[in-house]
Amino acid sequence: MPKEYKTPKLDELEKGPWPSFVTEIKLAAKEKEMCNDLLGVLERSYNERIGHWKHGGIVGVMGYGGGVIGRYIDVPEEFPNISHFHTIRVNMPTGWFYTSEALRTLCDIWDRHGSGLTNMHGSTGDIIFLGTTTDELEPTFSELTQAGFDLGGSGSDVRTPSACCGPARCEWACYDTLKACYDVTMKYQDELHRPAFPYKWKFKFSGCPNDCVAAIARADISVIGTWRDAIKVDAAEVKNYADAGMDIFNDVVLNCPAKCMKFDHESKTLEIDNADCRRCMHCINAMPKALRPGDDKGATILIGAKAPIVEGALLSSVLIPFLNIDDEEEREDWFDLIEEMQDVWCEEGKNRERVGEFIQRVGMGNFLEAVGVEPIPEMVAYPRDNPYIFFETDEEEEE
Amino acid sequence: MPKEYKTPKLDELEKGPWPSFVTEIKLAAKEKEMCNDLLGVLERSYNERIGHWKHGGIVGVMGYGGGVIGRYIDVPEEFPNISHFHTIRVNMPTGWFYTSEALRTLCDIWDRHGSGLTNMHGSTGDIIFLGTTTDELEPTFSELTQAGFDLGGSGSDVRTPSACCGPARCEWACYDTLKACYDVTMKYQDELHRPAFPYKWKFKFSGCPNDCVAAIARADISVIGTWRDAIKVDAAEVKNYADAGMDIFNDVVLNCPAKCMKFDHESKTLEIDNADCRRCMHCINAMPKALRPGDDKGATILIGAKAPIVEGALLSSVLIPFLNIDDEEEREDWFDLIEEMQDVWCEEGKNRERVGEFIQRVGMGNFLEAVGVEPIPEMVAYPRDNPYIFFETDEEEEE
Amino acid sequence: MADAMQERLTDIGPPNYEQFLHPVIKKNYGQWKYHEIVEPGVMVHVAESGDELYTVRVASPRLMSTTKIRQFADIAEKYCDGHMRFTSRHNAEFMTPNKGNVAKLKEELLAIGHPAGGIGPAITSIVHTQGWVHCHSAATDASGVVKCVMDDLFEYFNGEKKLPGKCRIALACCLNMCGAVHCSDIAILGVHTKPPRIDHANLNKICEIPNLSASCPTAAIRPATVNGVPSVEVIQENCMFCANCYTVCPAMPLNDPDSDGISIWVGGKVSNARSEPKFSKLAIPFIPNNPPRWPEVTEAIRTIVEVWADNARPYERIGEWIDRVGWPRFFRLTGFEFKKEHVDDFKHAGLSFKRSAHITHEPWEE
Amino acid sequence: MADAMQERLTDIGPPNYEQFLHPVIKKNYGQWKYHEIVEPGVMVHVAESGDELYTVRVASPRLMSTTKIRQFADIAEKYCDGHMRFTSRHNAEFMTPNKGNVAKLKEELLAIGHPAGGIGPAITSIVHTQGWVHCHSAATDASGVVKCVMDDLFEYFNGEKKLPGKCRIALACCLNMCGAVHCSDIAILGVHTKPPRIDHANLNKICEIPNLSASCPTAAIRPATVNGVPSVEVIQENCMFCANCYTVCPAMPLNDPDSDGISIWVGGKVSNARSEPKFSKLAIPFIPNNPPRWPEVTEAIRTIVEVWADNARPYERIGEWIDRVGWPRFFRLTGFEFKKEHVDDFKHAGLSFKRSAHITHEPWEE
Ligand code: SRM
Ligand code: SRM
Ligand code: SRM
Ligand code: SRM
Ligand code: SF4
Ligand code: SF4
Ligand code: SF4
Ligand code: SF4
Ligand code: SF4
Ligand code: SF4
Ligand code: SF4
Ligand code: SF4
Repeated sequence: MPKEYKTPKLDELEKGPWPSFVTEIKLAAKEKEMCNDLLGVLERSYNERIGHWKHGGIVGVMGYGGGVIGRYIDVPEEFPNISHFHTIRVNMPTGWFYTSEALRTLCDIWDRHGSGLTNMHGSTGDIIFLGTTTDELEPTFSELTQAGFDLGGSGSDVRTPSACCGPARCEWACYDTLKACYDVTMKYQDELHRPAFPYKWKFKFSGCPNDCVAAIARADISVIGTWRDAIKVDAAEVKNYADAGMDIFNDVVLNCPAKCMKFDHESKTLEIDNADCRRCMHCINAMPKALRPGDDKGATILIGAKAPIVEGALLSSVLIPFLNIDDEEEREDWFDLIEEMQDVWCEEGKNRERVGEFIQRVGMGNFLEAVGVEPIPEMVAYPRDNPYIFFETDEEEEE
Repeated sequence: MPKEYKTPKLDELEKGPWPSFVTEIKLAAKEKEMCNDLLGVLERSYNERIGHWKHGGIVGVMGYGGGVIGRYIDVPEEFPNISHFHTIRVNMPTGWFYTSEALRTLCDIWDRHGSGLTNMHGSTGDIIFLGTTTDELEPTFSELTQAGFDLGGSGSDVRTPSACCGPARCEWACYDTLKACYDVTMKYQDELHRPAFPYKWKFKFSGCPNDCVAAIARADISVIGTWRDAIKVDAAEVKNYADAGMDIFNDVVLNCPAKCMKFDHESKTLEIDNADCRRCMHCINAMPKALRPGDDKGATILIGAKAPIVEGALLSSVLIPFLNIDDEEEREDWFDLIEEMQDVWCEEGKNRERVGEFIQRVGMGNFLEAVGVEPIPEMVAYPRDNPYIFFETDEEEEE
Repeated sequence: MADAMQERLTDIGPPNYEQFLHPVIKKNYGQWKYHEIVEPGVMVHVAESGDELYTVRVASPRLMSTTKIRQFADIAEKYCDGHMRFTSRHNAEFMTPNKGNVAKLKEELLAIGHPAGGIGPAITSIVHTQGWVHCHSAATDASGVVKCVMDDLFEYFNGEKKLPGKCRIALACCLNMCGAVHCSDIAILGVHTKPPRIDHANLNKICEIPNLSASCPTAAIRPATVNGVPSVEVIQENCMFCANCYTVCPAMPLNDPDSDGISIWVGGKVSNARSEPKFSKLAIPFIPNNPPRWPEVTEAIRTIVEVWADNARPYERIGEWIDRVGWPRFFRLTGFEFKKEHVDDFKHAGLSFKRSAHITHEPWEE
Repeated sequence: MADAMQERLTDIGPPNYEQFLHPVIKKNYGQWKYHEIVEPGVMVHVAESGDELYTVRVASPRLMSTTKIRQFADIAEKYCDGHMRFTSRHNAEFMTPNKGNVAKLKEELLAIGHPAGGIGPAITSIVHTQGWVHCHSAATDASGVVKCVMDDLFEYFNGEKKLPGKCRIALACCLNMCGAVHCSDIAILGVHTKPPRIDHANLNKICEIPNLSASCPTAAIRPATVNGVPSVEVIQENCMFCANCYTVCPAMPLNDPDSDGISIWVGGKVSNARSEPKFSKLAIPFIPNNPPRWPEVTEAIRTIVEVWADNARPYERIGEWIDRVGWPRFFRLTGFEFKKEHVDDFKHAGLSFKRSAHITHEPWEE
């Protein structure tokens, strides 16, 4: 007979229009004592204003080093059903597309082996199976793989790559985000499951500069779609927007960061100086029926984003301004470069030093040299503004 | 009989339309053997591509620690007339205004005691008397003071303050630059002549945000005129500019960094949202007959500019957004604050650490606390973007 | 189902996404022409082929029971040919070529607690993390705070109230920032404000002291012998409570009911639209944890949203609006106090000083 | 004149400026209404009173003989009621209320070698420093390079050729940057490219070793005993040739005919007009010294000026133009090579990386 916890504080969180996680836990608690205990400890945290989880130990499935986050409670006597409460990270289908059938399969497995609670999804993108015991890890894994699923990353490994819906449901995708993400995921299965790096390494794929998976802020390798040729303009649709009352001049032209658009109020025609256009997407976003990315599409590859710990947060910075990533050959070259970079980083990187911090420490110039890439002005927001130049003597001789 | 130097390389620098410094040295060389030797050693430098001056020794006038830069040649045997070739910095009249008489007085003194060569002016603003011997320093000084002139700064002292012409010849001066600069110069005579700081301390006064003495880039205390009320608009003159063919919309409105102007093409009227205006001066610069700074004028006080050595170049940053510096009382408060700041800097600053570097090292928040100034958002371009906050325990208690 | 004789599979990766795509998506893959927002929470994508695909986006608490997921699966089967997806911000999306299904989808989803919204210039769900539900490191709860804030801002989710542009809110319960809150229009960040309490007796047994010392960004930790055993000491005035030491070593906990709480950050963005991506900046350094409804937090966030909504121009994200009118205006309009904590003192602090005379003068009255 | 009996005066400060102001200036002090550029090098200021003051600005080499200054004094007496001034960029200005004097002023000043110009959207004289004329620290000459560059750009000074806006050039002969070149449209900076040669025998006699070690921004100097005497050693790969050690200690000279030279920087500005003040950025890391006419330097600078003049919009300073079109464009149009040296590796290097997808694609052909 499960304990009955009074949860007046948590009950407050069932009020209001936004769907309630408390309601979800209560739904699960109907089936699982684990979840009942979870309600209990959470109510206690709400009363005490402090969490009750201990630092995780190392648990996992055979042969993998990642994919499971160990978790124990600091008051196991009181909440014995969640004395272990490990998380399993299940690699989501690319783009988070599901069939009802697949969802039910996942639910079946998790109901058999865990709390029945999930995160759809974790913030890296995985399906999070939230809470089970050490014993259940291997059986869960076994069932998952039989059903065609595998674990995601954790620890110092390649983390589960993610992608925006891209060509599946967006007119602006400049490359096949789902295929690129899936291929990378498959290529790095070993690195994803067996941590062997100085720290984590994340890939994220956005189909255009709107960056709907926040790749530039959260991935060591950020792949962001773009195009090289002219924005496609449907003049008739421009006129339609104008006729419908859109303030094209103020809302579109004046918001262009490149100041490269002109709008003629009389003829209601829009002119774009595509040489100056920065591919920011704003005009296209504002007038999706009238404007579209060009035909010569591909991706910008950026490197190095991360959260603040230790040296401060970083956004990724440009490594390759344009890569036709849908092209097999160009993609292979890119894989080679990634390998080269990971080698250098594994060799020289410090423990818990993300590649972005590593590049800052050794210097971008030195890093590029080490991986055999020529520096180009696209890689910098501006050239150095301090005169502290490490001239290299052999280079001078050339001058 | 003076040596005759062949100067084929220097002679090349007498060609071309820009006035030639070589011609000037030759003019002086007619009267002075010093300058003849200078031609000689300079020709040699041009041949050898290297200078021939040695590190300066400490020379000066009695009771002053600054105002003279000692200079010796490394080949005195060959150029005996310039074996000493010290520079005297003479504090220029504020705003670099002269009478013919004053100029002649200076020339007379310098012809009697030195090379007859000058810089009009040094890059800090002083009259530079370029080249004399140790023996002549005191006599030169004596004659200068008798004629009403005094030395400028050098070494770790207050350096000669400078000001734009301001109200003397500019319609945009928002305070009396000449008076402020002169008063500061007089107030700091002791600190100017007797180095007692960790490093140099420069004041520069610009009458408006155009900053015609580059105060923000070159002064530890940069005083830049501004105004608080509305830009004064002469609607008729706006119309005149438009009628005369000026592209007010593209050249003025679109260049406004605050995006706070509107131009009506029909009525040729200009509207400014003065609450958003950043006092950048652009629109006023472009249409001096039509627009003018408001009536509630004063200055923004900024702190900390410097050249790159050691920690990298700095621009000054806002300390007081608006000070009615022409007002005696407000100015006295400001003087008190400067004293406070110099005290803290003298106490805690490292040797050769400019105040801008000092503030960076101890943290702006701590610096402000030490000098008793409340932090305000005007002082920052943006609040911190990293979560590494040094919470102070007593402050928390208040929350 | 699990057959003992089966081969143990590893490194198979996720199932191929293609099998999960709706037939209309498969057919028009990469051939979408444009989209339109039909009503709050509903958009349609039109393909070159003329095919249409309606999407109904509904709120999700992210923390979901299998019970609820099964309900989603049922609804997807009923109206979406057995297909659905989740978004990068953890909302659920139900897609159908059949316009007629839209109203029913909305209705049935609402019936099980999931209202539609979050598309276009709106507030969509809050990216967040584990909090007291699962993490040892949390300085605040995650799901609870999110629930309170979204309840409070609900009218901006469901389209009742209009906004100048998108507004992305994120929450992370500690400085590890699993929510990647550093580039959000509004970021809610759990913070500690007291240094670690060192478990000297056990430290040496469970942690490597050199690694531990090296983990501190401000070099506040140094080796020390305490009560005869090797341990460390923390130079209090160098500690800024980041808890990286605790991540590395369980013997350095910082969690504390009174000194833990929430900081609020504003003005970040990720997209390249108009302006370049930018970091969020500190708005409020510390609000104590006040469960279950965190009223001070919801109020602060509502203040930011309203001030922005009232003052920004169309398309301006919060950070873009502030960049135009300046931080003094932001602090004046919100009434938030500007304090020493707001002034950066980390590595690149000097670059955050206002190094120009571009100043607005407040308050303004003509 | 000097009377032995006279009291020794000190701390009297400069003479009061008021005595040097032209009567028309005194009368209209602070009462100027507007100004107009009359012709290249000539402007008129009009006072509220209706008074006019014409200013003729002429070039100056800055390094001037007393002979020349006396000539200026004479001309000022003849046409300007005995008044003149110098500008903050070291040009000479002759002011007269009498319009009729303008042409004569220009003529007589030109006759003694001083052409009028530099007002408005033009190139005015180059702020510069001592160079081989007077400084021990110089990595290049100052006055000579300035003369060559201004000869070459003369048509932009005297108004023959038009420019989009002001263009400020500055020169400093070493990294001390007495010319404060760090915020110039175009900066010419003398650089060393080899580490100091240490005079071990004398170092300890003339320098304090701890101070010397501390002076190095990159901590490349450490104490060492060489040939039995205390001295220092320089870790070569940490040295970036700034010469701060030499400023502190004469026993550390860096000057060298072959490895000294000039670097070129672009895009800085000081004024607050339109954009905020900004630093100049590296355009060309190294050009060897090639006296007497430094042809590679004048050509590089002319290239920058022409590319800017051809491509910028009205009022755009060089840095503002580049900010709009991007650095890739600048390097492509000038043909300057972009190399490792251009990529920052000092303290705030990470902030100079391109952290967005805002990219133009070059070369462009439609
Ligand atoms: C589950 C998840 C949060 C969530 O609720 O969604 C999570 C949870 C944890 N993260 Fe995270 N991180 C999660 C996404 C992120 C992200 C976001 C992302 O990947 O897009 C980030 C920021 C982006 C980045 O990588 O920079 C992130 C940055 C961190 C960091 C700081 C890393 C850094 O380089 O600064 C740590 C600390 C560490 O690794 O030692 C961390 C550490 C942790 C640990 C393992 C705690 C720890 O110190 O050991 C957390 C386990 C919590 C638990 O008990 O379940 N987590 N973590 C996310 C993973 C779910 C998934 O796989 O889908
Ligand atoms: C004469 C002058 C250059 C000129 O040709 O005009 C000059 C000349 C020297 N400067 Fe300077 N500085 C001169 C204006 C400047 C300026 C510009 C300004 O004041 O607006 C700066 C940059 C602004 C600033 O202060 O940051 C400047 C930044 C330096 C520095 C670097 C200081 C720093 O904090 O980074 C040094 C090195 C030092 O002080 O040790 C320096 C050192 C020197 C020394 C004393 C050389 C030395 O290492 O001892 C030079 C003596 C040259 C000589 O033989 O005559 N000089 N110096 C300028 C003073 C003339 C005058 O009084 O009017
Ligand atoms: C479904 C989703 C991608 C996915 O694969 O899951 C998605 C889908 C779309 N995004 Fe997005 N975005 C999605 C997350 C993002 C993110 C990532 C994030 O928020 O963490 C961003 C970057 C946010 C940022 O800048 O901080 C993002 C920035 C944009 C923008 C740029 C808006 C701006 O002005 O800055 C657009 C363009 C627009 O809305 O005009 C856009 C436009 C779109 C369009 C219109 C694209 C299209 O033509 O289909 C899609 C629906 C619009 C909408 O939601 O208003 N999407 N979008 C994500 C939905 C999240 C949600 O549930 O709310
Ligand atoms: C005479 C002088 C001040 C002095 O007391 O000596 C002066 C005088 C004037 N300046 Fe200046 N400026 C003077 C140095 C400066 C400097 C300092 C510098 O160059 O080192 C600057 C900052 C330069 C920078 O931004 O890097 C400066 C930035 C301006 C600006 C802003 C231009 C811009 O678009 O950025 C203006 C406004 C304009 O020209 O439209 C201006 C405007 C003016 C006006 C029109 C002001 C007026 O109404 O009288 C004066 C004549 C204009 C001209 O030269 O085109 N003045 N002006 C200086 C002449 C230097 C010279 O000989 O060429
Ligand atoms: S990133 Fe671009 S392509 Fe991908 S979903 Fe967003 S708008 Fe579409
Ligand atoms: S995509 Fe952006 S930069 Fe390019 S034209 Fe449109 S608004 Fe301008
Ligand atoms: S700084 Fe302003 S007030 Fe002074 S001269 Fe320049 S434009 Fe005139
Ligand atoms: S002074 Fe500058 S910010 Fe103010 S209105 Fe004029 S152009 Fe705009
Ligand atoms: S943000 Fe911190 S507390 Fe929250 S889940 Fe991540 S590591 Fe845990
Ligand atoms: S909390 Fe952070 S700053 Fe404080 S001791 Fe630990 S690692 Fe160092
Ligand atoms: S810049 Fe350097 S070399 Fe030139 S005068 Fe100044 S200290 Fe001397
Ligand atoms: S030249 Fe500069 S970097 Fe090199 S040793 Fe001397 S001080 Fe250090």
